Amino acid sequence: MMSLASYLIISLVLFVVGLVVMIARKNIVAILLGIELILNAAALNFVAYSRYVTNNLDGHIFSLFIIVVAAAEAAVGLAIVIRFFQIKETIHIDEATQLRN
Amino acid sequence: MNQTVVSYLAQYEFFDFLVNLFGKNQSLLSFLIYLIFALLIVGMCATIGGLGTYAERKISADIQARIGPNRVGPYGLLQFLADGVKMIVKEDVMPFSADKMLFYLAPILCLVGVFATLAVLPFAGGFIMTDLNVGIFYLVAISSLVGVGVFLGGYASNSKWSMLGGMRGASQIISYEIPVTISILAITLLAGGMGFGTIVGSQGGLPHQWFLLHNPFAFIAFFVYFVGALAETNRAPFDLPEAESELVSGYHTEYTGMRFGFFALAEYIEVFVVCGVAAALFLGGYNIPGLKLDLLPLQAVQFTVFMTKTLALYYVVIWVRWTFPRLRVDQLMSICWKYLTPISIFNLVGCAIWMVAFNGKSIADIIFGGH
Amino acid sequence: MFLQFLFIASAFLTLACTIAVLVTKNLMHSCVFLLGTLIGVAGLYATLGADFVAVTQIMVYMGGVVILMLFAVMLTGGKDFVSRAQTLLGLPATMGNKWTYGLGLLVGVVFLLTNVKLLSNIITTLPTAEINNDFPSTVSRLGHLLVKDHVLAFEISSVLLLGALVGAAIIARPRKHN
Amino acid sequence: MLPAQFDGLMPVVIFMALAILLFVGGHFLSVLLAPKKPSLLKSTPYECGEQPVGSAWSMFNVRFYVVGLIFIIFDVESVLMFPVASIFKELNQMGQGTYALLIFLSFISVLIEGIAYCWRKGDLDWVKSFQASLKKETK
Repeated sequence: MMSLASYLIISLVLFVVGLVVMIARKNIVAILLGIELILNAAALNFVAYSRYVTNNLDGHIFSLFIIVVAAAEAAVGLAIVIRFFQIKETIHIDEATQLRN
Repeated sequence: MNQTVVSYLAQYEFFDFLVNLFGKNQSLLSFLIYLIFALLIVGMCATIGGLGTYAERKISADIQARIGPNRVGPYGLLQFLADGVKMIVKEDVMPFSADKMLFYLAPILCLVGVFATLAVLPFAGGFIMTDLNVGIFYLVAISSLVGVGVFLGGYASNSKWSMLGGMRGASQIISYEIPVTISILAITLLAGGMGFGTIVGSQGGLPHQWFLLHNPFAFIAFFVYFVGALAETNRAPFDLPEAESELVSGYHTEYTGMRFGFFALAEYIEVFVVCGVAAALFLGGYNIPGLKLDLLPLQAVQFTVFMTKTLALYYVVIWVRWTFPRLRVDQLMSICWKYLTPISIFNLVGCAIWMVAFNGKSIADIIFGGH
Repeated sequence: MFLQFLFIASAFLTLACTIAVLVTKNLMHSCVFLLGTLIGVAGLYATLGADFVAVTQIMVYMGGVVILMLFAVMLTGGKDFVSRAQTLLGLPATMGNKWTYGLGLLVGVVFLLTNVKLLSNIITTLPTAEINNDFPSTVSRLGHLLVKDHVLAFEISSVLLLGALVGAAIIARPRKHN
Repeated sequence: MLPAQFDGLMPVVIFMALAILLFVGGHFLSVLLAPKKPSLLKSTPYECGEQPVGSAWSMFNVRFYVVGLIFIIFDVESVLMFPVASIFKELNQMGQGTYALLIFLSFISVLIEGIAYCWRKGDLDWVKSFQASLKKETK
């Protein structure tokens, strides 16, 4: 039961749900939430492959940096969301139509 | 991968007898041993948490020249049991506008975050539940669940006081995590590992072998850690999230009965854990002066040594609470970001340079020519 | 034995919370379910023997990203726009009705089966490593990799974080109302 | 005769389960023993005896977010420093201490730059940053 395939299936579910959340939700915070799910799916894949296929730690390093980049991305993305809310008083994604006010 | 209670007991002959008793089913046996020890530790910590409330009231009474609780049991010792019974038989009230799911979830998150840290606390050489090789890092990471619990507790009540307390609590807990983590990083640097076994094992029983007196930077790091840990557990003088003079009771304003009790229990156990970590990281942990053996009869002595250090720090925490006035929010944030964080980074750099310059020797080694 | 239990529990937590993230309408609840998903993924890392990555996941995501997201939901009012018009699974009505979803599901299943049929040969003949369950410590090996092989990534990541800090602080800084 | 090595993670799970069980048990006891007489007045959010005005889920201040932002960056940096710190002693004994120190210091110096920037721009001030920026603009 614990094999590469089961990890890949879990990762697939994470990825698909993340994608659907990104497409279906109109709230920018929810879209960032979907991005986090997708990044987790990728990191899980890296670690699973590094255990079952390559048997070295490069996959671990890669998922470590994925987590780092995800944190930086969340920080900047949520800062943009908050600034957007201060200007537009909403965080509906369809309201974001202008590059500058 | 790591030493545990089970692998420690497995050195001795009676373990084979137990294994035979369970028909070679080692998984079940180790599960049972872990469960027994976990229940033991939880019971002990709950008692310490309960006695902590009693000690808090007695010591505060002493400081303020009062008598304190003295009705229930001899010297009021059973006061905490009476309080517990009272908590259970109180009516649970939930605000009608509360977020019900999160209202239930918040105390659970606090409890889980605190209890999970108990798994790596080194009570004695063999009596550490599991000596994970990421021990101290795991402890710091899992205790950040408490911050989420505090925030959700404040949010879910849908009361203004709770919301303000929860926001303040979460931002305070996460802010003070930085100086604490960086101080711990300095100790990791000195010990050459993150497991509690490694960290405690590279110290000795006598004060000059502790990391506290290893070098001047580690000495400062202890105080940075202790102040940061006080703030992380929301203790006075950093108890702004539950400041009764401005926020009624902070994030647990709307919590009554047993759910409030769990918040309080989590807080008191967290203070104990924080003191235990300080004792293990800086004060030599369970090491007995002059002895480096790890025998079964010595475990009780080691346990006593560890608990003495921890409870002494616990006393200091209570003493600090009733001595200093509460800070303002802006003072709180400037202490964290303008004093503790730069000092802790300075300590880290200092420790790294010390390691290279003196080849990892402590002050005592340099003066008395050890190693 | 315990490994399998941990795997099943983590996988169940991950999948259940992921689905909950998708179907919950309340954004605050979505964030809390995301927390559950992340804890589950940390458990999966632990079953893969990646102890340091698991704890990093807990530390950065649980202590950092989720709290930041909860703050952001608070700061922006926590409204979710899904509830306006929606069909099954909480998806917006503009995405289609149940026939579209049914057709999509059918296509997906056929596609999946075809792929499994095609790829099963490749997966089963993948060069698999020796699997043993003794899980040596990864911390010191990771440290050596970070200091030697991946030292450039290590240093550049600090510059990335500095850039993120400066940029986000400029964007989010409270300023005078115009 | 050692048990399987992986069981080292078992106590963590046991403690988490115990925490949840304790909550459920305590709650069950409380349901069993505590009185249950709900009334509208009791379940009103406490606002010093006044009628609560509006929902509490609307108050916010961007500074909380800025603090969280600085926190997460520092958190990630300290996470990356942990594996390097834990092999620092080993490298030092292997005679590569200077190299390790160089890498460590160049990593930390970027961290110091970050905190210096935030300090200079007033992001670390809780109250004064808005007033300071106002003062700057009036000058």
